[in-house]
Amino acid sequence: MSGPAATVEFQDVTKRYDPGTQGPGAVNDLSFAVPAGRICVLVGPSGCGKTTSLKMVNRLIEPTAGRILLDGVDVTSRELTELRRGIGYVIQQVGLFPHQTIGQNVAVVPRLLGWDAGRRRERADELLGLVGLEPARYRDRFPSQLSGGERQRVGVARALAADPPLMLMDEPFGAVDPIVRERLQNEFLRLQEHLAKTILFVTHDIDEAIKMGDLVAVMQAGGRLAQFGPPDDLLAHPASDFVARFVGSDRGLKRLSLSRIRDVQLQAVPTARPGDPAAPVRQAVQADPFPYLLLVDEANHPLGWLDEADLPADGPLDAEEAIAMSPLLNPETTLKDALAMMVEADVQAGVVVDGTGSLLGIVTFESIGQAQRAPAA
Amino acid sequence: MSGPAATVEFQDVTKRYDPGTQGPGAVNDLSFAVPAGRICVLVGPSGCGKTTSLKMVNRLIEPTAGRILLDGVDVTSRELTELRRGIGYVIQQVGLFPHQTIGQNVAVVPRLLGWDAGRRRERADELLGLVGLEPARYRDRFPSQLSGGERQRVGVARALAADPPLMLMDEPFGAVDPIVRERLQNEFLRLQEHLAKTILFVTHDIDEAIKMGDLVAVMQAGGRLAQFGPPDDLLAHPASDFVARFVGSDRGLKRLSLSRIRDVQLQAVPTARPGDPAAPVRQAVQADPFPYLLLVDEANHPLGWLDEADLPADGPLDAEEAIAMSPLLNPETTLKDALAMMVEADVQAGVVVDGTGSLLGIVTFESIGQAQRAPAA
Amino acid sequence: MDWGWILDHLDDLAFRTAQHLYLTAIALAIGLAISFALALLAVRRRSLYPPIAGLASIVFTIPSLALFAAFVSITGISVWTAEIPLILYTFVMYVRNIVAGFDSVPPEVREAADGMGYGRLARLWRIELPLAVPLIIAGIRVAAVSTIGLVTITGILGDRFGGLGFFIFEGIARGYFATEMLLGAVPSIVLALLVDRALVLLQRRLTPWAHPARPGSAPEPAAA
Amino acid sequence: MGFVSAAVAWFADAANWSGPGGIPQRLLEHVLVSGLAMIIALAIVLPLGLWIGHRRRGAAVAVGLAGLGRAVPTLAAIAIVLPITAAYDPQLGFKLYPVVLAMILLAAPPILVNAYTGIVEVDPDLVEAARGMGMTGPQVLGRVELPLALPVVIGGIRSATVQVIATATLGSIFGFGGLGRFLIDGIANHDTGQIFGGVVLVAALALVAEAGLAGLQRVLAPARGG
Amino acid sequence: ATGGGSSTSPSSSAGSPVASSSGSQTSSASATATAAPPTVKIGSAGFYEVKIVAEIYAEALEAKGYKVDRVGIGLGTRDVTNPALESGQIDLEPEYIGSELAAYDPGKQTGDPQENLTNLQAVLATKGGGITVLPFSPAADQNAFVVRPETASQFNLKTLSDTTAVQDQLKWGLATDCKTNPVCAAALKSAYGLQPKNVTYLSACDTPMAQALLSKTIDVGELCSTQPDISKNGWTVLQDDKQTQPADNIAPLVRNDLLAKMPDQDAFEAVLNAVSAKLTTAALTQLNAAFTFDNKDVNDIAAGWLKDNGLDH
Ligand SMILES: Nc1ncnc2c1ncn2[C@@H]1O[C@H](COP(=O)(O)OP(=O)(O)OP(=O)(O)O)[C@@H](O)[C@H]1O
Ligand SMILES: Nc1ncnc2c1ncn2[C@@H]1O[C@H](COP(=O)(O)OP(=O)(O)OP(=O)(O)O)[C@@H](O)[C@H]1O
Ligand SMILES: [Mg+2]
Ligand SMILES: [Mg+2]
Repeated sequence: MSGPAATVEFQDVTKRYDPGTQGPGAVNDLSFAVPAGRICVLVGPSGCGKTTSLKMVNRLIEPTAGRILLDGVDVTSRELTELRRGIGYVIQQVGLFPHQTIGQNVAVVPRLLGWDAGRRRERADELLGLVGLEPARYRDRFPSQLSGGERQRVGVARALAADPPLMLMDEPFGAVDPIVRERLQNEFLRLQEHLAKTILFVTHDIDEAIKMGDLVAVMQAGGRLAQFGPPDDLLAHPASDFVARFVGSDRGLKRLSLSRIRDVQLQAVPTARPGDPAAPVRQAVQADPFPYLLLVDEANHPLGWLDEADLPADGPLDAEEAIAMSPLLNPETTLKDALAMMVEADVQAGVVVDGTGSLLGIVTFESIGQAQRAPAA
Repeated sequence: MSGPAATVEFQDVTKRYDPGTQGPGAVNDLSFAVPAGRICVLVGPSGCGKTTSLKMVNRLIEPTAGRILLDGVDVTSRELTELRRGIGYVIQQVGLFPHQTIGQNVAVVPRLLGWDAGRRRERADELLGLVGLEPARYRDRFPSQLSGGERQRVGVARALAADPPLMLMDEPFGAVDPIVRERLQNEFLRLQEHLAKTILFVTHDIDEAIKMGDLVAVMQAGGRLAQFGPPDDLLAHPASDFVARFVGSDRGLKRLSLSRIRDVQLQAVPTARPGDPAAPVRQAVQADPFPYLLLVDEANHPLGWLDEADLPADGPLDAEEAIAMSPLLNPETTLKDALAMMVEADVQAGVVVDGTGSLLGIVTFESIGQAQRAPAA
Repeated sequence: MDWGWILDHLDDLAFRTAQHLYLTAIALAIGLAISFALALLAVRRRSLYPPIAGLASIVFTIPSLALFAAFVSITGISVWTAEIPLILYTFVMYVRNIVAGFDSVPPEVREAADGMGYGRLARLWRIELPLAVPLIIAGIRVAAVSTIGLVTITGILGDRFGGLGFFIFEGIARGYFATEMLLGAVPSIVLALLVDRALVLLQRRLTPWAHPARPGSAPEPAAA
Repeated sequence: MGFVSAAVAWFADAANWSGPGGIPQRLLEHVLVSGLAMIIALAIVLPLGLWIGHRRRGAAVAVGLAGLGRAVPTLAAIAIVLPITAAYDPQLGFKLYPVVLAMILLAAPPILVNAYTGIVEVDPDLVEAARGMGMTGPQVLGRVELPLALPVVIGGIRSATVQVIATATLGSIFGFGGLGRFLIDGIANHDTGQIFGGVVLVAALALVAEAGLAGLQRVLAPARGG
Repeated sequence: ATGGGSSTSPSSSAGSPVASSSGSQTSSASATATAAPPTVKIGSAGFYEVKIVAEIYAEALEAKGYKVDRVGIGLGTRDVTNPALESGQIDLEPEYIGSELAAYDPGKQTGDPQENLTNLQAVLATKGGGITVLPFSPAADQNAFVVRPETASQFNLKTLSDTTAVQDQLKWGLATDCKTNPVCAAALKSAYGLQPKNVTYLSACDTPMAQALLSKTIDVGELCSTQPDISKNGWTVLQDDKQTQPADNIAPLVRNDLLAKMPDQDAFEAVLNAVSAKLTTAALTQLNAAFTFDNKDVNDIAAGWLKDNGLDH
């Protein structure tokens, strides 16, 4: 059900709520462009103008200067209600209509567009399913009968109803607790893989920005754009002290969460099986820079480490001697989690296995650090 | 101005809002003890019974079963208002009285205790200063004229007014943005160093819990205690799957934020000064397991690394050859930040200097990992 | 109490009750229509609210006795002599509540409606009006109870008016004949309470969302 | 607008300003009766409303009482009470008690309902903060709930006052003095000036009382800043 | 029941003994003329005595086959009834000729009923297209100043003149319109030198006045001579020894245009005159007593009187 997606471009957009004053406005000279199908996150401290910027797109607020282009067309040249009906809008306070059932809430824009009742209902059910709410159970309830997390989902479903090429989402997961929020984030990212909408997403949480955004616009007080780019850029090269502080002193670690083991060049490691003769093995290990040997079984499943120094002079290798296994990683593990596990287990290398548990290689602190140098995928 | 501090003990405390039902209550069989002068954080997902537990201490809610002891005395045996006046209380929504000035708000409990106006005013000014609000500027304002962060500080000042031996704080920093929250947290920790109150602190943010708590009680749905102990314990040995998930997959890294460089055994590193003859130096480096040499100036300030392999056969050492400096750490840097910087800079060791910039030693990934094995300070 | 007398006058009671309801209903309906227009005006142009509300409250300070008397000389023995003052008195109760009703619409709901492309009129009728219903009905309740009381005073205009108030006036004329005065007063009280109750039920019908069939909220479903 | 000039003439006539039936005396009578009724109503009903609000319980009682009070037609209240009180006290029982009682009945519902809702609608977090700091019930009511509910509470008193002042005129049908006299006598004498003059006096008194209470409200509820 | 059936009613109350405006007319004798006589719209002031009289005229007319609409019975004060009659909202209304004359031409009224009628007819001839005052009935209802017997004996009162000396020791109940009514304040002052200080103003001839006298709120009350409370309570009527109160006999006022439309004008007037002739002051007092003491309904009282006087067919 991947629908259309639009490009959005801010061109020198300025908003001054009090046009009399000459001081800095709520938003100042904002310029950036979002390609079709991408999530662009606006992030910054409270009052920096995120919401104002967002609302200028669907013209709930009119800019004082500058233009906003949707698929190259200035939004001010479009008919107001028609423009808005073509843009999905999720607001922080969710803003469900309390007097309408969930089904009616989701079908608001289709109704405005004149769809017939049957089609509206079908669409509402489809969307409820999409956001993980069983239609039969939820369709006829009122918003007051839902939990905070459920309401957020309905808000997203409602914005998606007319399959708009652009979605505006203002802190859509702001009102729920961290555990529910994490789940909603993951669900939404999974959804977006199919939908491939263009999304402008506002948050004040830098972690959420990094997690959700293909592009991140960091704004600072006075609605100034402090930096614009992919999350990895922000973390790797904060453009200013403000951005550096905003992304946090642990930005190196945050960056690691953007890459996965599969993005790293795995190192080979000398392996052997229990019962293999020790002598040739020792030679191989000594030739290798890594001072350990990995014991594997017939299926190439790792069993444990043997220290180069502890290898018996001769005779078969014994699985009993192996050092307890360090944590197993897989290609989908984020580098941050990998690092955490390695630190936790106090090992110098993480063993990477595939879905069947077969050895793929190892990662070391060095290889994780090096991955940071190359731009993340 | 360190006042008295009390011990708090929950003994098999259960609260059932609907006493008719036999199902699990809002809080179930909660038992733990907090020594005097410590911060104990109650943390858990929404609705798990944190607020309920807190309110049973000052008897805004009466337990269905079990006892809560304050300095060994059952709270139910104390006169209600007298009990409450002796317990500082900060609620999530701050709850300043909008019809009273900041000064009056802070002096509420002293007034209830019958202090005269002069003493109340003096105390209010003292407390405002304590929480970083200039009394002359803030005393006569009304709460609506303060920013969210300022209001939170007033809330804390108000709870401290009668120098209570116990403070209850229900998400005291919940309503402000992350940047302000971080500042408030730090200020509060600094304050607590002097005050040494006993504090029960509720949050749903595990990071805040780890940062603020001497002890952390992780609660799960149904008001059950999932784990109780120092933050490091929780991170190192989550008692259950629930706790492990709740503290997060990166708990290894979180744990690192609990320790600082000063807690780690620093490694010595071979050093030399520019102009030193190369030959004896090379010998020293080769004897050392670490394959680099650190160039320092006369004041022992690090200048840069020289690779063992690149050392000139002979002649004086040249500062020009040194590899760009890896980040400088100091004894107060948390291990998490140190790790982040090392990963970021792609180095194998961090250089630790003291306040004057003189070399103290180095930390490596291994030494950071090892620090985790020993209980954090 | 003279029960026999009451039994003899049940038909009159029925007639006067119907008349009472009729006089009340006209005043309430016309008052509501006019007040609604005034309230909308006030909601759209905030600057008009103080004068509208102020005028309505000044009208409210005019004693009913005088207002009925004043309209006798203008509208004679027509039903409007009774209705116009009754209608004027409803304004103050209606306008305030209708405006409060529109004000009670949460700003985020209004914003969501705008953001989804509702036109002004559509937003008014489909979103704001339904949400204002509880307070509008609260206004109707106050106006209804108050009008039912005032209708009794229209008895001063003669036997053609008064509804149940007729009995009160006639009872007074008979030398404070308690039975008849109570035959006017008690049904009038009951009528007011019943109408009030009926409006509460009407509100429940019109605003099912405010009374969740299942209180509380359902547990979160497992992630899909 | 004949009635305006008639009223002006009526006000201009010095004879209307003196003696037992003069404007000052009628005004005083009206103020006294309205004031008396308001004071008694306040004394009975205000504490009840505040208490019910404070306990956050008994809303049904408050609403029910208020509904009943509103539903009783003032005219009937006066007429039913009059023969009873007049039998006990020929003077006050005839001219004063019935009006005062009916006005109490009229004033009670708005005072009760507003006192109750005003208190109930105080942010429960603030109430809890107050309790958590060790305020006793009366302290919570007096120092937190009442000051915050004051605009609503006084709003009820204002509305009651206006209604009482306007409706006390009905008492003149039954021989009570007050400003209603001008209406009743004016109607009997076909004296438009007197009727309209009476209306102006009643309305002015109501508006002055309302303005006074609004002022009181401002004094009692000081600025909360911006 | 009441005389309330009218166009304000949402529905005519089934089974009500009173026909609502149009309708359930029971014509007995069929005085069939060339054209059907027009419906007679009857009205009256709100005072019960005159309501009963109006109802008597109405039922008498119905008994003779006329169509009657009680549109204006119990209208209220002359403020309403006079314009209503002049504008044709009602056609027929019983009135007290002295007071009615005073309402149009204050000060003209006298103690002589014939003189009052002549003067009233002169005034009304030009009002509202012409109004005829039919012959007055012997029934008169004068203002009467009444005291309780113990007051009478205490101050030895028999006439109004007796009160002059003790006027300040008495509590007076006077009509609300007394101050401007020439036969009240002015007459009392000029004829008797009465300028009472302690006055309660109430509607004259009405229950509150009687109640006030009964409960001793007042000592002297301005009642009506036909008010049954007087005899019932054994009160003393002070003699109007200086003849200040006008002769207030009852007479029907009829619009000329109605009379003109009557196929047989004389027959119509005869019906009314027959009633007027039989009405006496004593009869009025009895009718009033039936209303205030026996709590009978206006139409029942009227029907009873017509029957007793043989005018019901
Ligand atoms: N309607 C308005 N009139 C005047 N000033 C406004 C208005 N709306 C917002 N502002 C001001 O404009 C600035 C930007 O506001 P905006 O709501 O866009 O911030 P934000 O980044 O969304 O903040 P938050 O994270 O708190 O939602 C703020 O200083 C705010 O006070
Ligand atoms: N007054 C009450 N009556 C009935 N149930 C209540 C009441 N207060 C709380 N509960 C229920 O008790 C449980 C625990 O509530 P509590 O407020 O203690 O949770 P919490 O951990 O503080 O949550 P949060 O993080 O959302 O503040 C919840 O299920 C809640 O719905
Ligand atoms: Mg915002
Ligand atoms: Mg809580």
